[in-house]
Amino acid sequence: MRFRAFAGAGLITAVLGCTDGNGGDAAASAGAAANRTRVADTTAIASGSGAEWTQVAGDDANTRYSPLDEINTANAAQLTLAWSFSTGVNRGQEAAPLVIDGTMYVVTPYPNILYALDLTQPGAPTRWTYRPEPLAAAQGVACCDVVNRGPAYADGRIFYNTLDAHTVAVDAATGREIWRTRLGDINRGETMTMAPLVVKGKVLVGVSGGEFGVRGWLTALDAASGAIAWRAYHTGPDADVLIGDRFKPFYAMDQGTDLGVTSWPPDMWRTGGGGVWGFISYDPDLDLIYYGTANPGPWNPDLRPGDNKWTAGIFARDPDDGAAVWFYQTSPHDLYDHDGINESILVDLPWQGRDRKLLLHPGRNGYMYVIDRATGEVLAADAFGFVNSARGVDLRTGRLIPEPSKAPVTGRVVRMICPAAPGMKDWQPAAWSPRLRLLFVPHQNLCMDHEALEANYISGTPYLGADAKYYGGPGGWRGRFGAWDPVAREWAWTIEENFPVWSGALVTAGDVAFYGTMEGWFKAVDAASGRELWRFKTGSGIIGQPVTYRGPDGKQYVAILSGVGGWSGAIVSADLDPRDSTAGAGFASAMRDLPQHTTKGGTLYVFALP
Amino acid sequence: MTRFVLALQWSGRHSALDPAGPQAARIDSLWQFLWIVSAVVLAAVVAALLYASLHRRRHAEPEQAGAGTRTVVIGAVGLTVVILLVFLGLNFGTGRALTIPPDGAVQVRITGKQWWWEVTYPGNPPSYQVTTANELHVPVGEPVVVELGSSDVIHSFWPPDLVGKRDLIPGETASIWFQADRAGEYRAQCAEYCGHQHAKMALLIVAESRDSFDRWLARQRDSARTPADSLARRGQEVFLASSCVMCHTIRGTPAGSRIGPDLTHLASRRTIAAGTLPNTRGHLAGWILDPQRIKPGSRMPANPLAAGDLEALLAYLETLQ
Amino acid sequence: MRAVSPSEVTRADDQAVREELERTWADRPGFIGWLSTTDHKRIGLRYMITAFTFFLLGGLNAGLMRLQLSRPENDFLGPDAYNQIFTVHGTTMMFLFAVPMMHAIGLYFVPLMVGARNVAYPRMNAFGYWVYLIGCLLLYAGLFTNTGPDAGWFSYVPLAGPEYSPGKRSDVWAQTITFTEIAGLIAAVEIIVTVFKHRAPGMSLNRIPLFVWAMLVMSFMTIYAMPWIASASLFLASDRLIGTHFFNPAEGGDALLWQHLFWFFGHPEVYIIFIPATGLVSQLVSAFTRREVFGYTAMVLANISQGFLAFGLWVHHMFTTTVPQLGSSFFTATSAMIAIPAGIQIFCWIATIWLGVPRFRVAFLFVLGFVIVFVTGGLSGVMIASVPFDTQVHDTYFIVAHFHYVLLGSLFPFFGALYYWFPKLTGRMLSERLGKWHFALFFIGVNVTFFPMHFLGFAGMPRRVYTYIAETGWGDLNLVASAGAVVIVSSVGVLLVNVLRSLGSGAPAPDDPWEAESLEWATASPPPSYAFVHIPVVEGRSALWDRSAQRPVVTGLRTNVRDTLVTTLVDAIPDSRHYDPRPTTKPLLAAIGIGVTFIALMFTPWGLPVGSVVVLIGMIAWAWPDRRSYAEQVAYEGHA
Amino acid sequence: MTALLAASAACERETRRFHDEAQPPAAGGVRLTALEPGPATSSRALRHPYEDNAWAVSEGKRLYSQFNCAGCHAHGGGGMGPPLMDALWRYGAEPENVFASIAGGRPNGMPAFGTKVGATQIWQLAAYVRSMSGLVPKDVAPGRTDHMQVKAGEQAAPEAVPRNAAPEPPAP
Repeated sequence: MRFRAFAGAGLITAVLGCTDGNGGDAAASAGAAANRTRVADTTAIASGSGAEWTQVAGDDANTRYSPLDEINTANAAQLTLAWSFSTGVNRGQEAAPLVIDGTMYVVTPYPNILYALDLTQPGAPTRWTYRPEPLAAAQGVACCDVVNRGPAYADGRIFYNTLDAHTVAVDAATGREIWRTRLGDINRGETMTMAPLVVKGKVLVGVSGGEFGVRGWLTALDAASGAIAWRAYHTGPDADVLIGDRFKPFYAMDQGTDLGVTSWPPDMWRTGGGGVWGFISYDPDLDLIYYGTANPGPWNPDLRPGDNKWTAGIFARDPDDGAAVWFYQTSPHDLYDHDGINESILVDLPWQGRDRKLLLHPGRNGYMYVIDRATGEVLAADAFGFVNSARGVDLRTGRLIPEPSKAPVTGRVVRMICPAAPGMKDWQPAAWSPRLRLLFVPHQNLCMDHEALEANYISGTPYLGADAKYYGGPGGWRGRFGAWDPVAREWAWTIEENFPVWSGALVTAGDVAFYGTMEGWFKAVDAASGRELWRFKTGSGIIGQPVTYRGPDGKQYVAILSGVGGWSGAIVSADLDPRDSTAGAGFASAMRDLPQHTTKGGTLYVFALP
Repeated sequence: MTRFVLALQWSGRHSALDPAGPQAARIDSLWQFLWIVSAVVLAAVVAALLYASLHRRRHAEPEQAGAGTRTVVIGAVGLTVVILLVFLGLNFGTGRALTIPPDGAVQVRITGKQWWWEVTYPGNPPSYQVTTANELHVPVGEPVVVELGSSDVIHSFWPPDLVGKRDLIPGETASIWFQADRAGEYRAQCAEYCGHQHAKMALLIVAESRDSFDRWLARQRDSARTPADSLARRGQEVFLASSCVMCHTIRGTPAGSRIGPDLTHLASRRTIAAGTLPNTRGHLAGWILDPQRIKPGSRMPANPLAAGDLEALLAYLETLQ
Repeated sequence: MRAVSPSEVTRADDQAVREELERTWADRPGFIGWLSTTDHKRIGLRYMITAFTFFLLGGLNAGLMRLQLSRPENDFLGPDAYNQIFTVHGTTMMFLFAVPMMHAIGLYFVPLMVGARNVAYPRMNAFGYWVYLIGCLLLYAGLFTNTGPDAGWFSYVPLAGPEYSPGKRSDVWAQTITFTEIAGLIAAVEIIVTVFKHRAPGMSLNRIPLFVWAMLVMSFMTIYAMPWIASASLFLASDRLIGTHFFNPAEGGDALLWQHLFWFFGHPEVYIIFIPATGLVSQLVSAFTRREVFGYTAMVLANISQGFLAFGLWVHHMFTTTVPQLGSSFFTATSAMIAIPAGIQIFCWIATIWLGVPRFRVAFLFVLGFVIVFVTGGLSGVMIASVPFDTQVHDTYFIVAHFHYVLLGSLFPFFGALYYWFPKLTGRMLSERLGKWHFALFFIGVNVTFFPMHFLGFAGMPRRVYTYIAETGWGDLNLVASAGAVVIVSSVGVLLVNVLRSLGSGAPAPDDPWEAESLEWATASPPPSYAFVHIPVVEGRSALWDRSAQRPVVTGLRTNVRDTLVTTLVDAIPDSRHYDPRPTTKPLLAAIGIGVTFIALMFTPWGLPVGSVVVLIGMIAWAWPDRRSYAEQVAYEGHA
Repeated sequence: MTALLAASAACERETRRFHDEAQPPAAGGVRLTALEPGPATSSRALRHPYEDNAWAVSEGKRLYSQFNCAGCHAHGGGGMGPPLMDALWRYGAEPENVFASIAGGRPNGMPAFGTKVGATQIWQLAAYVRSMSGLVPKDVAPGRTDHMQVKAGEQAAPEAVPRNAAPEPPAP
């Protein structure tokens, strides 16, 4: 199931990003020490002062790293609540607020209200409110709660997607709607939940609905007019996928003509899924965007023999015309809803003795991919948790090696498949500290029993073909927050959590990493050691994305939306009944004790040092 | 003798004793042996019995058993054993010949459903896969391996002219192979009791030359086109706007449900309702309006369409060649 | 107790003894007596009448089926009604008629033929009958309330499972089976113990009549076969009621497990019916050729070997499933091998007839009919032992033809036995003239009905179809078969007329109208409640023909209490006395408890605890020492 | 008398209603709230005949999976759609309410199936939906399916008396 897409929103004006490995400024400003500090001399990082948070991922490279260091490992324990704001919506809050020019922009789950909060005033009163009034019926075709993963900003405009598959542009100053483009049809199960990325005057947005048999696409809209500039489908003929002469996939398995048609049973590509609901990253040097495609539909793999291109993989495209440059399929013929949508974090690192432009992709299938982002070559793919559904990734062919005894069989329950359908890591975005050269990965530890079933495509209704129930994996914990060292290819440290860590991560130059838990704790940990520095209990479970900014008063603030929901939290936000262990596509059974730990909510919390 | 009876009864009908393929032929020759031996044995027993009963009617006292009687009885038992050994030998020979599938066979997958057959020809690449229902096309003179599965209860695949039967058991995969040496149409019927409409669950096997088989296969790969004719186009609207879409697939349209047979090439099929009715306009109309009259208990509900809609729908379905 | 010759016993003594025995062994009068009887003859007769009633009902079902199939696309019965009827037909004939009828004949005649006063465990005998009756009534209550099972008498899962058989129809089937299994197991235990411990002195194991041998083998088979179906029906019921997954392949269960369990019972079941039939044939052949059956030892060994081999055949019902080929070969070989003992029996009977002096009474005609029909069925049985051949005819009308030849083949000796033993049962002779009509119509009817079905099978007609389309060309032969069914029905009609006429005005029967050799003919027709005035002493294999001039009997058994004789297992040397319990209604109470339990279990798992309490009350009451009996026993022991 | 009643219940439970052409509920008969102006009246509906018919309920169960109801409501525990096995009914628990929910859809995401599914099948679905919370007789409700064990069969579902659904009948 793909999860609320968050899209790495790029803000071209503010973010210089990826300046080919000169992160010296950041390193210098970070100063300070941790027992593991390194100089991030070759890493692409966010630049600038870090005063604003202009895109959900902080920068085009998707690092979620802030150069602010006022809050550091020494003083984080003194963090305190500065102010809070109720969104008025009690569903899963997965969005990241944006902070631009003294204003914070917060988008809520359906009904997708956009608030502009005035940070220059005490208590941040509402400057304006924009209500797009999306179709209520869209709630019925949103697979995993009615979330929204955040807005994007460019040129004085806020862009975001509404659940009923529209993209809107709103004047950041006044809250006036500038344009509104309908991109999909809820009667075909098309919804939009991801956060757009603005690159070179184009708003990049993707569709959700892999559980409804949509035909997934990424669309570029003209930021000025809202007109569709190009649309790349993820199934079907090469022309539709925008595959042309420039397309040079690294591996043979991704090479060929019209694979988006021939790797499917006849006509099944028309309902084959492969949406885009995760984050998009952009490398201005190579002038390429990177994003993952979602799972193929239906879930039952027996019904779709073939590799099911171009689902469950990573695309590199030219943002100007959408032309595909390379593609790598993380899960060919996906067996378990292991989408490829997880964010790709662009870093420059020395790799086996030479500097390389890399892409870190903590895969849903449990493998931490290190990919050469210029070519699409997989340099490493290591399991970052307990995986028994695959035996590894063949680096020669690039192919995931499935474990036959765990392959779904129609009409038969296959037990103890790890990781479960939500994967080792779902949408929750990781953060990269160029100072420490560590990737901070919120993720989960779930396994499942799974039975593949007949699936009937009836447009506008779910197209699944599977029953599953999830439960905690080996170890007795269901979630984990850890720091992965991509060079050593191992965990630097991990923190086990009772529930899946469904919130995004944030790391700062103060070497403090932030994340939230589904019980509602918002935590700050020492990024170098994993030592907990501070925690605060919010009103509801946290599944949002922490951000940090320097307020008009010059202080560093950290903000997080609290409000449980999403796929994992639907048992609370949608009152599921776990007596049926397939409730919430099987997630409710793994979370049956969550209602004892948290209730619905929808509140923004902002913290600062006293 | 049986041939004679059969010839009398059903010339041109289907029969396990009128084999059209090597398997059925082998079983048929085994049968020839079996029935001749059986007839002789039966005749001998009846003759012995009648003679035994009648030859001493006039006598008053039973006879003591002599060594002769014992020898005859032991001899008869011995003969029985010999016949059985010959039978076992022939049987195992036949069995071996039937079970080993030859290489390079046409591969087909059949899934039994209450109460119809889904027929799938796997494709390489997968987009060459062909899915149809209740009709299996095979090239003449080539072995065909059929992989059998069920999605609900147990069914059994049985084309008597070609080969014996094999059960389709949920949770298991079975396979059987056969070869049709004569072009023609052969009827197969479900041979394991499977519920209300076990009686009307037949499959038509069309054996044709390699050329026409290939042509058929290629045609089946096509998606349905939006019809040019306005009545048929309206029929397509009727199809998509009514309950049809809840259960059926027509590739090339948004209809993609697999509860009922794939209708993408309905008009190319010779029968409807799992071999129950010839595929004519009238029968199709009757079937659409009230399938429960034709197959009570069938999973297809009645569709009380207005006359104009029905006419349009039929026109559309007829374009699905 | 000692053996004396009849001459030592005076006639006057005899009369007094008779009266006292009658007082001791008689049931209580009236309805209570009817409910409380433990007399094996009353219960056996009751069993036979019940089983025969259900035979008629099962036949009625068959008639309806033949009517429906007489022409293509007939709309006389819809699929729903037809499926219930064919399922109930099969279930009735197998579980309510054939096996219980054989048990009933055994329960009635085995004690008489071994010279016992009553069957072993007479109260359990009553209990078994009541449980059986509840099972019968349940099935037909189901049918008449539209709850007739409709998944076939074999109830294959998943069709009979919770997903594809909604409602309670398959539960009715499962519990009917449970009831008849309990009754069958009880009957088997009683017959075995009666044969082993209650034989008349002198009747060593190598002297017991062939029918008794057949019943003994059949009873052992029952004990080994029935638990399988009992487990299977329990598994099915629990899958359906409490959602276990025995037969759910998705959760690791197996649809084929059902078939293995069912046929591991189901194939021996056929021999459970057939083996007693061979015993009947032996009795009839012997009686109507006035000669001991040729090859006694061979006949006994044939029965025993059939009993063993019958357990090695079950997979031949599953040749078209996914069982491995190699395994199938083994079952092919066993299936062919079982023809050898059957052949031995046929040859020995023919030899007996050859050597004897046949009397062409109706019963003997049925023997001749049996040989012809059964050999036909047996030969087609050998054919279907062949895997390749079976894949063509399995589950077609060829099989319908085959097993009806075998099973109706077994019905011939049953009808023969009816003519043979009717005088003993009722004291009246049946009409030979009507009997010959009965035979002729039945013989013709069976062949006309079932022979064409072989060809229908070859022509592709599967079993259990409620109709067929005209294009198949199956119409003509089906019409012939249906016409044959009319003949069969008329033959049974003739039998009924014969029975009713005889009961009203038949010629009175002497003790031994056929001058037969076994001990049941040594007492009155019908036999008194105490069976024999004096337990006879046996001096040869043919008890009556081999009797020496002295005709010794046992004396010394008390006549004022229910005293029975226990003899040793092999040589039947008198060993001890056994006190036969008094009649009582408590077994009926326990049976009602069982009925409540299993019927409630169709609806709620609470049926088990609640019903168990009722059963427990019945059982405790049953086992509670009876003061009067106790006093009698003390008096008796003191006297002895 | 009892036997007769039991027998007629058994007949009703076991009939296979192949030829039914059920009608939709009368217009205006569906009520969603306890409030009404003037003195309160009872509008509690009679149990629909299909709720006494095991075959109809089992057909409902089959359609529930095949028409993708399970995709949103899972096997009663809910997901994209609300749970159906609990006592809470947003739009009323009476058979007519459930029929209306399926046929007409509901504004927060329930599609309107009325144009694509006939009244007979909707009634079957409604009967099955109600069986999930134990609102149809136990001897009519289905048992387990031949699929993954996800919950106890409907026949074992405890009766969840609908809360906050149809109006209570007026006090006598």
